[in-house]
Amino acid sequence: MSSSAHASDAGPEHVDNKFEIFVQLAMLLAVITGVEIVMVYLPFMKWLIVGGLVTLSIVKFMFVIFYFMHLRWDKAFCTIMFFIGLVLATGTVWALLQIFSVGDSRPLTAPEPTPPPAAVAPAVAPAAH
Amino acid sequence: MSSHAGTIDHHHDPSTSTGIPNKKLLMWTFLASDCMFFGALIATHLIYRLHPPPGNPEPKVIFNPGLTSFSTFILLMSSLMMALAVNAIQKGNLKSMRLSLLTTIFFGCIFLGCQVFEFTEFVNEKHMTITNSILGSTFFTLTGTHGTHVAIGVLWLTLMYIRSFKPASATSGSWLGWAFVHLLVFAATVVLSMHVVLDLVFSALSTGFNAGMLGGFIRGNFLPVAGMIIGFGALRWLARSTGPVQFDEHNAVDVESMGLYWHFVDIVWIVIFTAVYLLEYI
Amino acid sequence: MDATVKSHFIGKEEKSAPRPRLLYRPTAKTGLMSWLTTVDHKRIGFLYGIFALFFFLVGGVEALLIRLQLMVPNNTVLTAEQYNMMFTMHGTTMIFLAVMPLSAAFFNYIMPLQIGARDVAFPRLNAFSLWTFVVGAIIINLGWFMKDGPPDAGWTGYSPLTSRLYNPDHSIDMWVMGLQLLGVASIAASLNFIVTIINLRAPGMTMMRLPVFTWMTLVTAFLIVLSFPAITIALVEVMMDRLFGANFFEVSNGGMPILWQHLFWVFGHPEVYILILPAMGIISEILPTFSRKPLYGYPIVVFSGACIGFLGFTVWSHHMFTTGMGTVATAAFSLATMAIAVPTGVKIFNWIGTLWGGHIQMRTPMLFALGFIWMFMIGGFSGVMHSAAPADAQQQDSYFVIAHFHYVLIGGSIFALLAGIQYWFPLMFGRMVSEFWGKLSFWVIFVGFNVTFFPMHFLGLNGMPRRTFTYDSNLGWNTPNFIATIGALILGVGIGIYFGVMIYTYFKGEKVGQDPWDGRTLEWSIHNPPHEYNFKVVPTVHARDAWWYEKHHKEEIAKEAAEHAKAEAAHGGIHMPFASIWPFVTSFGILIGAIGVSVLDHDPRPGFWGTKIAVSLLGGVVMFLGAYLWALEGNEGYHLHLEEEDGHGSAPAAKH
Amino acid sequence: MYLKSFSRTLARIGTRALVMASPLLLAGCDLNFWRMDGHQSTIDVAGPVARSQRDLFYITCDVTFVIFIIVASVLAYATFKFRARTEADAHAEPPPQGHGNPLVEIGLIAGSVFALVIIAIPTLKAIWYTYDVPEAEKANAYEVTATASQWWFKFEYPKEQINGVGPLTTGNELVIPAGRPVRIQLRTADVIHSFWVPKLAGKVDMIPNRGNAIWMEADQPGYFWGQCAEYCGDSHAVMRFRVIALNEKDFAAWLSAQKEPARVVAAVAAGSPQAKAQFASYKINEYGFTPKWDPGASVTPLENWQQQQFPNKDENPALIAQGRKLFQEKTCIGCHTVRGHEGVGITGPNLTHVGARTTIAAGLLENTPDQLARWLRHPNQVKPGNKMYNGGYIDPKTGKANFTLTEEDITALVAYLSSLK
Ligand code: HEA
Ligand code: HEA
Ligand code: HEC
Ligand code: CUA
Ligand SMILES: [Cu+2]
Repeated sequence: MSSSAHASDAGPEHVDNKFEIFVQLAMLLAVITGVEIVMVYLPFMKWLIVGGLVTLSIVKFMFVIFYFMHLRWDKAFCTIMFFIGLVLATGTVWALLQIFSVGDSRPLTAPEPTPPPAAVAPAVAPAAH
Repeated sequence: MSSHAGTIDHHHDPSTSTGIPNKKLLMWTFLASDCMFFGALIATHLIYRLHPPPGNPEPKVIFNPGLTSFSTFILLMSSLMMALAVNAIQKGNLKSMRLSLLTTIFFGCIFLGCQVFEFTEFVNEKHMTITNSILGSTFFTLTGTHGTHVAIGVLWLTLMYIRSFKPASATSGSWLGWAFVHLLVFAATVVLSMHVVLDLVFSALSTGFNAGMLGGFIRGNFLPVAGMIIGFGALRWLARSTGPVQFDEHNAVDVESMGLYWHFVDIVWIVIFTAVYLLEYI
Repeated sequence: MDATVKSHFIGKEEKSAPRPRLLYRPTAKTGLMSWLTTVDHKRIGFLYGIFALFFFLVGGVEALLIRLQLMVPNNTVLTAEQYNMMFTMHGTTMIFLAVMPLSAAFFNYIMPLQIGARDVAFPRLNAFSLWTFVVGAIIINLGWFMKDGPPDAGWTGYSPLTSRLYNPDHSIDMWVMGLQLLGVASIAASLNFIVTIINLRAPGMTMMRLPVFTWMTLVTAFLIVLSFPAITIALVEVMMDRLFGANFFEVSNGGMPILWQHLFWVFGHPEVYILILPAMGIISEILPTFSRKPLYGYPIVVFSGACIGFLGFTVWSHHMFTTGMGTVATAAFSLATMAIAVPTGVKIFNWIGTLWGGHIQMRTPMLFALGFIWMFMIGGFSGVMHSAAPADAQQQDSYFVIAHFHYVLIGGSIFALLAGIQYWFPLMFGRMVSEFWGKLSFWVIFVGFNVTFFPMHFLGLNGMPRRTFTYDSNLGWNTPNFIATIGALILGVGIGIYFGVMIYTYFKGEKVGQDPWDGRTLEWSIHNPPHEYNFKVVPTVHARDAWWYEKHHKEEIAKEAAEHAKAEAAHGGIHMPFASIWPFVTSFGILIGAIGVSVLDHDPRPGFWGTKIAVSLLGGVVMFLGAYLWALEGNEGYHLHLEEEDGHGSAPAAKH
Repeated sequence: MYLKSFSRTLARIGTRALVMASPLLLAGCDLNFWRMDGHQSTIDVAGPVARSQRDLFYITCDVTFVIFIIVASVLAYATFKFRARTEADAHAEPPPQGHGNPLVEIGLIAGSVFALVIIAIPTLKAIWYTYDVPEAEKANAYEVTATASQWWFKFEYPKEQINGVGPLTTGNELVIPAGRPVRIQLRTADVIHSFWVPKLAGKVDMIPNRGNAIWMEADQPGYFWGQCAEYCGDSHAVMRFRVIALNEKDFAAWLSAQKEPARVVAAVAAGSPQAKAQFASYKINEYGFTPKWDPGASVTPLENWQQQQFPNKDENPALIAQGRKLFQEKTCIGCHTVRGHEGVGITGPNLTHVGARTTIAAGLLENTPDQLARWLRHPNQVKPGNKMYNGGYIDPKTGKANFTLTEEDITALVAYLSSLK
């Protein structure tokens, strides 16, 4: 069976290296978090910062799942399994936010005036102020 | 098969069709499901941020970025320790694994402590409660659910840690009894120390931190502090070495599945940190 | 893949060392204890089936009361409150307590047999799912026995009707808590099924050789684990509102009740495919068997199943066409909904292709299966009519919807499940339902069903709204309603016959030997009723219809099996999991806790230990102890050696 | 053998079905129900919005019907053609084990997609058409606000302001101009309801904290039945309303009549009020009524409505004055407004011109003295759980009665309410 061969080459060396990989990765993640925290106070364009934050979060996310959670070393099927959930969840959240940002969804209690309630309202980006 | 040789391939289980151990597959599938779970919660929070009703508190005013950054960092470090624990047990290094587990638990407790502190502050000083505003409802429910996940994780880690002491010759019921004692002492110690530390932080915040205040605090909280110290002593004693145990690299998949859960809780926090906290500051 | 290798992942052999008292493994094989502690997927499946059929009858009686009330205008069989409870409980019961668990019964019983496994991947988790389902069912139905009464907010529980303001009693709390537990049970069971199908396939059983029923089990399980979290969160939010005064749906503080609808339907639409996909799987087993031909276009049928599952997540708002979503969202969901007709159609076409050129044997299961195709098609077409959003503005919440979904739910799911019961009955109990009575029940059900629900299309188009306890006589609704009620009574008689025959057959039916239908899949390769260990020797699979292949390659298989048997014996024989009481204890703890949370009043007395909190905590502690002891007892098993068993094994050599 | 049992089964079922159907035939039921021409028909429509929805429905019907015929014929053919007819047949060698044909599959998929496109295009058109009043007619559209409560409707005419009071407000009967688009803002005071007048337009929900609107137009003057279409609690089934479309002239006349304060009936002849309690009594739990307007009756519903606008002939001013007094004494004023008279409440429908409506209790009861009396006597039996009972007659907290009405009181109140034209 091919797995034995696979076992020996993926074996000891990898295992030994992992300690360092993990520590370095943790440092990297800490640095990214630091950058994120600083970033929100930078006087750049809003979309740039939002984009940057989202990218950095995704980077952190991917590092954690592929290294800490061993997806990198595991059978691809684990990755597929998790991504089915992840993609559907992301898609659903995205769709919900889209639906709720059209003018028709404006709640009556929302503060903006625009007297005729169902009138067209500008779409608001999620949680951005 | 390699399983009978010295090293175990931890990414392959020959008894299953795919080679992925059942527990690991279970955990990954569960995490896929949990993505939807947190997705729905985060969506709720963001939708209400999109449409804040008048008079809703302004998150910027309420949030405490320093504290949140600190607990984010702590959770990251706990993730590291968790990864190291898995690494250790895969190599059969039980001692190192226990140490890493304890550190993970420790960091987990700090995170929870920060959350308790944060919630207390929001309720008592910023006057945001679950009932008085929609922000309070979504925020406390979202972060509270995450906190519950962390707490479950801490409990799980603790149980795993205790299990790693199960003697190889578990011939009598006595071990079960000790396991319960161990668990109770562990839980009591954790709760007591979190109580003491949080109290200390609160009084330090109100009066400033100095030797006199510390003395006063210890005198005022003599029983909890003493209990805490006794608890740690008892834990040290319970963790003494009593010969060979029934926990080795074969259990790595148990630890690893638990680790997956713990890391997942961490990545959920990565998302919450960005989506709930950071985006408010732009 | 060498299936005989014992893995360290499964657990180590225990020298029967003395164990702590609490962790003694139960050994009863008969009697109450054996049922409470069983981890055998067949027994668990059987229990699911029994509970599901019981609740089907309960839901059916509720339906009959609904129909009696609507028989004539301004009728007074039920009061408004009673009627509203009735349809709420009817919908909830039928969907969550009848069809879903009946599907789960087949998942449990049949799926492991089809993939050549000895049990599911986590047998004790499986028991936990069963008991938690029972607990959820109890909690939901508790209201019948209390002064608060059962819930009455519709099975969709639209907020804010479920808020404390409009529903101050505990009925909604019970509904919320019960559904929550059913969610936990379903997710746990589905995780188990997914791991089982992915990981416990017999050697040679590649994914593209899985029987279609197993494939649909897999897709359904995915739908469950991915859609239930949405309703879990929605229910958590309702619970926070009700118990702790949160504002998720509290309009006075800016809450938006529409959010409930979104979260509910994000779950709710996949849910309807959770109800139909297992049915489609069953049909895809029955048609080939009775046409004596393999399924036409297997890969496409499988792929379309997965496709339906995926698309099912993209259409939820078609239940909300009248909520004023705006043009773009409405259009998007309208088109996405229509798209589902394509993969569904593909299945229908391939079923017809399966019949084409076959030797069709009109046995009872086949009748139900053909009935399914006809009725489901009609229901599907009215679904497509709904998907045209502007037309749906007239149909939504009218009897047209009632007609649509009863065609897909009864004509679809129930027909297929009844077919499945008939089909697998000989396997489960070694007895066969009489052809005459089986067919009679089919025709009575078929006629009754159409007489009941076809007129409802007219009712809906003629403007009769659903969920109305009464109507006036001047709207042209009298005749169709009367006919529908007559139809429901006929349907009731049909179901009565069906059940009567089944019970008779269980005790007195004609005994049959192995593989009475000349089946195609592995479950027919074993002794009936099956032994605890399913397969004497784990089979090796060489082709898609594995058993059919074995029957046509007897010598080759016999040799192979003998080798495997030797190898397995060398590894200590057949590995069986120990029974365990702890899953039951854990669920029991949940029951106590759930009663504490949802049924008891807030204790007005000051102090921490109000009864509500005390009972809830007690439940929590019992649950925790159950789970902890469950973990500590470990997942070891024991070994069976078959020498002393009787000769009926699974080895193909030993049969015929 | 199968065949035999099969035909035997069929025969049995046939007789059985006949036996079952006979009471139905005996009962003299209207077997023309498939014409679907009732008061709430979505097929027999009376306005452009409902018509576009119905036409779309017809398209979906046609397309699916054609597909059904094709698929069903093939299915039926396959079933009969390939049946195993004899015992021997059933046990014959299995047929060739074919596995499918990709070309056929692709063809069928393409066919289905094509069929869906035929449905999709008119669907998209209709979505945009039904969404809002067409641009060209926007200026001409009449605006109304409908607010639902458990279990009745309030209608406000924002363009018809009454000095010092606000917009003209009516309840449960919406009067609109015919031949002109009407845009209705949909609001709710409590739970979700849905506004549905099948002959004029498909429903749109009235959702808390959400500003929905619907538009509709009646081709001709007419009297239309509507009903709440979203389950909204105990009495959802009896939460009904009417829409009356009038030509431009009648509509203007109606508006000016409605803007008048409530009518005062002058005392012509002095004399003690002759209270008579002679209304029919009703069984507990008997809901609804059988109105006199069936299709084909001599008086059309609209004519009936128009007659209702005139003061009753034999009014008894003393009794009416007595009723007006009681209306105050029995705290009706706390929930109802009678503009120009005493009431100021907004919990219940505005009763300023309640006598001019054809129905009461949200389209449930015909507005006759009998039914009015019945409503006042047992609001909770007519409409379970409604606020006039819980809150008006009894205090929901204590369960104690706030007041009671004697039969004399009811007679007087009925006379008063009927006089409010
Ligand atoms: C088993 C459950 C089940 C299934 C399988 C379906 C299948 C479908 N349903 Fe149904 N539905 C329900 C259960 C189900 N539904 C329930 C319970 C409700 C009401 C919930 C409530 O409000 O309480 C509901 C309500 C519902 C609505 C909302 C109605 C409303 O409230 O306004 C809509 C709207 O689009 C809809 C559409 C569809 C469609 C398009 C399909 C499609 O999947 C159907 C596809 C099948 C076919 C089309 C037939 C075969 C195909 C061919 C032969 C190919 C060629 C055909 C074409 C090209 C057209 N359904
Ligand atoms: C799988 C799901 C399922 C099934 C199988 C059924 C089965 C039936 N349903 Fe269903 N129904 C729903 C799911 C289902 N329903 C849902 C989700 C709703 C919406 C709820 C809501 O609005 O919230 C609904 C609503 C609903 C309504 C609309 C209520 C309303 O909106 O006011 C009606 C009305 O006729 C109805 C009728 C029936 C009937 C007659 C049957 C029959 O098929 C029942 C057949 C069974 C029996 C008849 C009983 C068994 C037989 C015996 C016990 C033998 C003894 C009896 C005799 C001899 C007579 N149902
Ligand atoms: C607590 C509030 C309350 C009180 C007090 C009250 N009502 Fe009502 N009334 C209502 C409500 C609410 C309705 C609408 C009920 C429905 O149709 O669901 C109503 C409806 C009516 C109607 C039918 C109106 C229509 O257009 O359909 C009449 C007539 C009426 N009330 C008369 C009275 C009289 C007379 C009294 C005093 C004896 C009275 N009400 C006291 C709340 C009240
Ligand atoms: Cu209002 Cu139903
Ligand atoms: Cu749907």
